[in-house]
Amino acid sequence: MNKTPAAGAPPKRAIDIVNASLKRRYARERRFRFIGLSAVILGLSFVGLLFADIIAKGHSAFVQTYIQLPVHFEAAVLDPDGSRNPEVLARANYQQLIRDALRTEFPGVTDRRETRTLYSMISVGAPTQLRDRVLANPDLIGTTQDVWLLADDDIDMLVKGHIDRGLPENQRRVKDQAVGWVEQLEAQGRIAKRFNTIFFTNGTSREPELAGIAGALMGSFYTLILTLLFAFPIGVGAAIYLEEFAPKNRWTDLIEVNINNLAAVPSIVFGLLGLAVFISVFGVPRSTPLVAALVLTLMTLPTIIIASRAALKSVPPSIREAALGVGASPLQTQIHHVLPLAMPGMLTGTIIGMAQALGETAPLLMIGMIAFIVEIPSGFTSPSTVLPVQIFLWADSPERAFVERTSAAIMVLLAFLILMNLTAVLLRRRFERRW
Amino acid sequence: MSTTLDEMTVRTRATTSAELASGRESRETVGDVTSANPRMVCRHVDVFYGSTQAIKDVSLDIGKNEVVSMIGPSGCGKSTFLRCLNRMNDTIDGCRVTGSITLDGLDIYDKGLDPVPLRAQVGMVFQKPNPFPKSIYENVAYGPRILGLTNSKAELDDIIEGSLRKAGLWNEVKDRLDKPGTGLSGGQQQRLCIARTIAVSPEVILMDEPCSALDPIATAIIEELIDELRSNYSIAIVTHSMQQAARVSQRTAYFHLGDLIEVGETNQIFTNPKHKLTEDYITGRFG
Amino acid sequence: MSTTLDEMTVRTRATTSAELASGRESRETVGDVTSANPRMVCRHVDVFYGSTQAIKDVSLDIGKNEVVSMIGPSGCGKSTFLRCLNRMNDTIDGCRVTGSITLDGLDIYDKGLDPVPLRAQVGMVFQKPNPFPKSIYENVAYGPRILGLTNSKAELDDIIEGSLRKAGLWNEVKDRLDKPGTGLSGGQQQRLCIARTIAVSPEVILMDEPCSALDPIATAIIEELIDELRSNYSIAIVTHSMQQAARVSQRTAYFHLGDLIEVGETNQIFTNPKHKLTEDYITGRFG
Amino acid sequence: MHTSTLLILVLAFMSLAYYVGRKRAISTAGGVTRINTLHSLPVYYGLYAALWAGLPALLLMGLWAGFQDDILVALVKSELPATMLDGLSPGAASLLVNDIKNLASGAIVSRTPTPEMQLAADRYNLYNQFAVWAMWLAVSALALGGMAFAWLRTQPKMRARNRVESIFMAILVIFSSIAILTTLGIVLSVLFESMRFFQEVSPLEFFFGTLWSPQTALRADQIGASGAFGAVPLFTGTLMVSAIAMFVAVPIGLMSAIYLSEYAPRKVRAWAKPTLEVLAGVPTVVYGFFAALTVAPFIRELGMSMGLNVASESALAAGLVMGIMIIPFVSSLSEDVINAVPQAMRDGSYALGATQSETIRRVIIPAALPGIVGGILLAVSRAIGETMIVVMAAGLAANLTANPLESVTTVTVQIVTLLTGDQEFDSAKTMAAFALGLTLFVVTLTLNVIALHIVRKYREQYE
Amino acid sequence: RDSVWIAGSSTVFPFSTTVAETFGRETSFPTPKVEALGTGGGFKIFCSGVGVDKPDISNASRAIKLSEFDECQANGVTEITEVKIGYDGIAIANSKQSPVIDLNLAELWLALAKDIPNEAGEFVANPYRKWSEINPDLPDVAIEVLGPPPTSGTRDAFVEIAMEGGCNTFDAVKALKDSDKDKHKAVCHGIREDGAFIEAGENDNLIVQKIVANPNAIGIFGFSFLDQNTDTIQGTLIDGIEPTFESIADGSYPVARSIYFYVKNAHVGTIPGIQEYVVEFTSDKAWGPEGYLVDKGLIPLPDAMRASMGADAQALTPMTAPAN
Ligand SMILES: Nc1ncnc2c1ncn2[C@@H]1O[C@H](COP(=O)(O)OP(=O)(O)OP(=O)(O)O)[C@@H](O)[C@H]1O
Ligand SMILES: Nc1ncnc2c1ncn2[C@@H]1O[C@H](COP(=O)(O)OP(=O)(O)OP(=O)(O)O)[C@@H](O)[C@H]1O
Ligand SMILES: [Mg+2]
Ligand SMILES: [Mg+2]
Ligand SMILES: O=P([O-])([O-])[O-]
Repeated sequence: MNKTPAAGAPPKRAIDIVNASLKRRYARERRFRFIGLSAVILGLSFVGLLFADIIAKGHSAFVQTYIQLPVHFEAAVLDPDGSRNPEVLARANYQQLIRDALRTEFPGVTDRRETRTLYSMISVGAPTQLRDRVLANPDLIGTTQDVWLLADDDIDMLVKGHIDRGLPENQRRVKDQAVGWVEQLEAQGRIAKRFNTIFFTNGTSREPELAGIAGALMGSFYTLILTLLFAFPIGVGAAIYLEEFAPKNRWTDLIEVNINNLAAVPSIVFGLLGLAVFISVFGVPRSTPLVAALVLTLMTLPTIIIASRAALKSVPPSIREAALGVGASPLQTQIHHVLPLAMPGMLTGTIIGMAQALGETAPLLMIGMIAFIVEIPSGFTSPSTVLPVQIFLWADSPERAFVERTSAAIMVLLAFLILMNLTAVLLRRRFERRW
Repeated sequence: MSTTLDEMTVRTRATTSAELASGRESRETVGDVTSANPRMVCRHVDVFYGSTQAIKDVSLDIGKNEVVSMIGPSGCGKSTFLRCLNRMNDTIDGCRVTGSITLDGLDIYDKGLDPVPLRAQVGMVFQKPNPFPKSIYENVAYGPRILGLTNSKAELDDIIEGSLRKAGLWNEVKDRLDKPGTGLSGGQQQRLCIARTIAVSPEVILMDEPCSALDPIATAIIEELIDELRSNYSIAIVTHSMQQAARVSQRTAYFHLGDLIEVGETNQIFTNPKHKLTEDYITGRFG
Repeated sequence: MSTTLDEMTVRTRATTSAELASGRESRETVGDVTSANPRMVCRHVDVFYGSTQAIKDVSLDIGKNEVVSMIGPSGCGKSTFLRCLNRMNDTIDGCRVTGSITLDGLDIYDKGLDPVPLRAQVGMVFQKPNPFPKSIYENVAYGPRILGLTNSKAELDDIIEGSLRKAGLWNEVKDRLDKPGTGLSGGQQQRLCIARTIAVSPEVILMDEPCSALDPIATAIIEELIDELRSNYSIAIVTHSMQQAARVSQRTAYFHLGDLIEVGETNQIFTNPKHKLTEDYITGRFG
Repeated sequence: MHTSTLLILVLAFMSLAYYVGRKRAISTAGGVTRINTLHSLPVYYGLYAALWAGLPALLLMGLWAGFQDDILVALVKSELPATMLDGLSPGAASLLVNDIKNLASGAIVSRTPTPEMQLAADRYNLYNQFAVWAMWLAVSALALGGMAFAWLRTQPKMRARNRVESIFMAILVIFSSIAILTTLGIVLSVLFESMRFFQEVSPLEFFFGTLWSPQTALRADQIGASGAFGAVPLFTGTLMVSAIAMFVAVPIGLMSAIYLSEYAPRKVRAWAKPTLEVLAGVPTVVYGFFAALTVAPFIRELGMSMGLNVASESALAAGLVMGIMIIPFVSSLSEDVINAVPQAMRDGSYALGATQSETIRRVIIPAALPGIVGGILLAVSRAIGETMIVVMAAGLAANLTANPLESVTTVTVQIVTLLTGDQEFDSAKTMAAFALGLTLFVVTLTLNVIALHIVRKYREQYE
Repeated sequence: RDSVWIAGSSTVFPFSTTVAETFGRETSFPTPKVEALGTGGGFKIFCSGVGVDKPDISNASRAIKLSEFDECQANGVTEITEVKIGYDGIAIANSKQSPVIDLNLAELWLALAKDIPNEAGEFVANPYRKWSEINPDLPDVAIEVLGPPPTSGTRDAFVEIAMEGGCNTFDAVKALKDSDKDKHKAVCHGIREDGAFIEAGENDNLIVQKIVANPNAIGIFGFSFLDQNTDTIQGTLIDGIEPTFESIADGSYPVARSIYFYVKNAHVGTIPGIQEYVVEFTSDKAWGPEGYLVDKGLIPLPDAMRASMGADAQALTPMTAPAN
């Protein structure tokens, strides 16, 4: 009590001693609580800081610059024999159309170098863009259309303001002349930033404006699905066996220590192991979600097992006794009573393990995941890469436009992570109880 | 917070929807709920678990140097009421207390009042023994340590031995003070919890069936302890044994379905209960 | 595993080092430990927690249609002995049982014997109520479900209602069967655990102070239940109330510091104990 | 006719078997009303039948899928004109087979197919079809056979639950042994190379040498550095970085766990915990950049302004960021175990007049200790094993120093740099990576043994 | 396997992938898979044998070594076609916030060498701490150079070209060349380990950003990274020559190296697309002076060399054993 209660108390009342020291104890309490709160806030602000940093760098990658040009779909170029044969149309020289369009737009450009600069304003992916349009609608042939064409990454950077137009020309990748053209187009409203669908639908590419994360995302998806399928049952099963059924002796102690120790093995060593065992001995194909999942399973197992064992340990023995006492078998006791109570902890372990697997690069270096794979993987055994590796590769690319794409890819990875965690968190909440 | 009993205005009870739902008003308590020399004064206490009401408009005093026993059928709200007296109900989600409870005139449910010293002053022995997962020694030493009641190891050792002796456990555990308290038998755990409580010399002691797991001899020791403690402190005890109530308490309160049916001198309650329900219960005709 | 009682050879006891350490041989049991019509036969049972011995060379039968009560001071090993009878001791790390215990002639500690059906057959009510953190309904339904005692929801509902009624809890909980069993009062939890145990109709029932948290009326209901169950089953009950032992049991066993001191007809034990220790305990002169 | 269709078929068989097994159990018992004469619940007879139907079939399927292609290839090869395979190394033969397979599957081939190849491809297709049919038949037959077997075995006395449970138990044992096998695999895969390393470099130098500069004498034509293999600086570096990381992660993680489970309102907890967990999943490359480009310069500036000499790649920067990464290992795992401590423990403490923080510090934390230590151990382990952050932020210079403001390198960094990039086949340099891996393994094993003993000693079991 | 598999140098990776991508887009072959394992890592699996589970092409930022070639031979990889694809300049640069530095190779060597000759011609541990101690005209700041680790091809090239070039300007060193070849090499190639040279990992972007953050530091990395970041960093003049596209292409900028890829001839004709890929790579529209690889930072070979190299490559003429 904050006040000393009624006077006239017997001489040495415990409460007096208590009250005397109360202030100090409360100071300690407040301090403790404050430290706790600061810890949470600190932790959360790290998350915030990282997110803010990443979003600030990456948000602009979600839009992409397009340049509008009147393109004449010259029949002579596209379909010289007039057959409208899709095969012929597919092989036609669409580049030509774009170059023509550019030259008509900027008639003054004649110098060879200048023409090159001019052509390079439009992405090398633009011809494909045109081809798809023509294939979808062959009637375009012979007409002139205003088409929004994908801009090259340098122009994209310039339009987004990542290249400072105020710098001296020799310190810029985009030269004055190109800046002039861009400004001219901007004045005409022929430059627009649109939502970057390519980023979400394409596989990777050397051209930043064509590079997408779909391949890596699918790779991560397949990898994680498999990892979860392998690691969760194995981890939980192993934890249950070791904690609940295995006889407690030196041998199981050794296993426990050993599992703890596996968590400290550098992840790249798991890559070595995967290379030696899964690829060399069992012939699992390289660079596939399957082999990645196997390696990541081995890597995440300790996390899941340790967390699950801790969770099992915290279930009071009386619950087990109660179940055994009415004739439940040990396995039933586990499945009906202990497991539901330990599930939140197990799920936490799984969340963290999966998060780790999702963000891991090092072991994948060893098993061929650090690769340029354009095709979007279609299954567990098609060659693919994963998000963190894609990020790793993009981060190592010279092109400036990859900087924002790297951050955007990180954002997608984090979104993936959050989505994944959300499911587990919801599950976890269903199981959580205090008694 | 210098509210004294005199100044204290008993809060008016609002009829809650839960009460209306339960379809019945609480019963009037028979007998004198007050004590000549009260330490704790409860007035119109209602307790709700979520929307169900477990205690209905109970008023009761606990006097100085007196043992009040609470009896009543299982589930009638004795533990719930007891837990109100040192705000242990705070820890139960969804548990809500209204009405007023004062200790030496101070409203213990006052917003500004801090339950921590209150609980040091109003100790409690729980119905289910809950020893800490520590050694027997540490279990008893815990209270004195955190409250800073001792200055030296020797003093602490004394307190621990004294408390364990009073609880009649010393002989059984003196050789294994460093063994975990959770490895004791049921009755030993119960006595350990009693020792743990008296080690901090609380002025009011709430005991929820402290002898339920004890044999007659151990029970006698605890009853003796209660009698001894009474000379300085106030005690509220929940018990299912009428004999025990009769032996240790000066006043007895009979609870029934959340109502305090009757309060009175222990003698009177057991020999001459006024309320029909009390009588039925005492004579075993109930149910 | 077709060992019958006749074939069974009582294993010779080896004097263990722990015993030597404890410095004293176990005492001889006074009275007849056998039963005319035994269901469970225990011979020379020793129980160790790590290196300390909690039960010393105890032999005791539990007969058909009989209630055996076990009394003795707190910590004397009653719970320990009871837990041996359905191998609940298996769950305690470092607990070791030697000697022989048979159920209908089958050694329950036989390697090949599966403790799971044994425990369904020998039900147990624990000293500390331990409801599952599930609903009241699920608490009782669990046993019948896993043992496949019912074929339909209706049948299950019947079993649950019946068990709760027999345990005297039905009226208190019938409106809140879907509420958690852990939100009940102490006595209610205890009765819930009794209901849970009898719901699977075990043939031998072990009860560790089943009425410790119950008021006289609830106690009477449980005692009635015990009486009723006795007509078909065998029951071993630990209790601290001599009255209760006298009321419900046919035979009584008195434990002291891990020894079984005396066994006999309940009447005889309470009116005419043969051993000095028993007498002291019964008359309250002990300690 | 895809394998996954067959898988679904087997699963369907299993469900059927489950249903049939149950039914059969009930009928042998004499109807629904008499199922209590069964040894186990009907469910278990169902599971028993399902397992009999599924397990052998799945096993066969696995084996078949694993060996089918090898057998087909052997068949096709044996029928190829001998001249085609003459003098081909196994690798070259595999290329030929690959071409035949490409031809068979209709993909682009690298040359105009010869009639022999075309024939082989056709044969391959034929055999393949046949094999697939055979597999379907065999697997279905086995599934049905298993089901029939279970059907015959089903009778009231059969201890179905025990059988099913022992199968599950066996599965659990297999799961647990995976950890052992992994260890075995790791040890074996590093042991060999380590032994070879120690033949070239004396263990004495490796374990006690204080100079690490492995880039020399390794390739005849490369002169990198002095070629010293004293691993001590690596271990002290690892120790320092991990210690700094733990210095960040343990207090923040543990205090967050405590705050979230004991003080924070439910709602805050509900979102704060998963938010913190995100930290564990941020790719380590991102942390690497964060450490190298944000934290390290900041610390350097700060140090400079205080007149300290700070390396641009200080151990401090790497350690701090690594600490951030492993916060959730401590916070989330601890939070779960703290939450699992029964309320009765808290009640017992409050009733003695303890404040909340006293209760937490003296009752809850000790009770939850095994789990908390587990989480911390996991965090330490992660710190020791983490690579990318240190590669990018702590540099590669092996300094033997106790000053966190200097740059250090860690064992993992060295392993990665030695194993990736421009490496030689059997140079001591590459093998040094294995020796480092092995040593790290042994060192952490020792640490874990010690940790286990400590936990055992202080463990407090409630109830 | 129906697609080409390429593995090896991370320096060649951007070029290789660009070709692969175009190849995949413009032909009916699937896009080749390109793995970035580093030059040595690439040779390691490339030379491990012939077969579907071995790569078809290995990228390299240096020529194959004899030891690697022998390993290849030993494993049955007998016929290898070497294709030199162009040059990669190695830029030395610092932040724009500091003045441009003008070094010659000798000064560079003096700043980074492990041991340098003193007046008496004896070799002593490098005493220089500041640039100005080497040459008073150089800035008065501590020597702090961030560069790639020895596992990277960039480092190899830097050592072989810049360091060796620098050390040979000293008579004492030059004398060694004839007397003690090994010693000469050790002296020329040895990079100091006292903290002035910081091994900053394989990620060139990271080095770029680190020198932006630390204006006193100098970084060593691939030319394309300088090219992409001209707004924040500036190339150091070496022997008065600025690292630019032109100066590297015409050979006046001294620190440039050749980059290569190697084709496993045994796989040609069994894995579809290898030959076609080589053709694409060696077409003018790819590696020519106006080709798309130039946009990616490749410095093309001189025309004549390109023509002969291209012809050899397309004919898959196997190489002979390298000199060392
Ligand atoms: N898990 C355990 N570990 C170690 N010792 C134990 C354990 N459980 C009980 N004991 C000890 O064994 C002895 C017998 O305990 P038991 O629980 O059988 O007593 P009891 O007769 O049931 O007592 P009560 O009436 O108090 O419940 C006691 O001394 C007790 O302290
Ligand atoms: N945490 C809780 N949540 C909901 N209802 C509760 C909770 N605790 C107790 N109750 C209910 O409140 C009523 C009073 O419970 P209380 O524990 O006070 O009874 P009691 O008089 O102590 O009974 P006993 O003698 O059996 O211990 C009972 O009906 C009980 O079921
Ligand atoms: Mg109660
Ligand atoms: Mg007991
Ligand atoms: O990957 P590298 O080119 O540095 O060997």
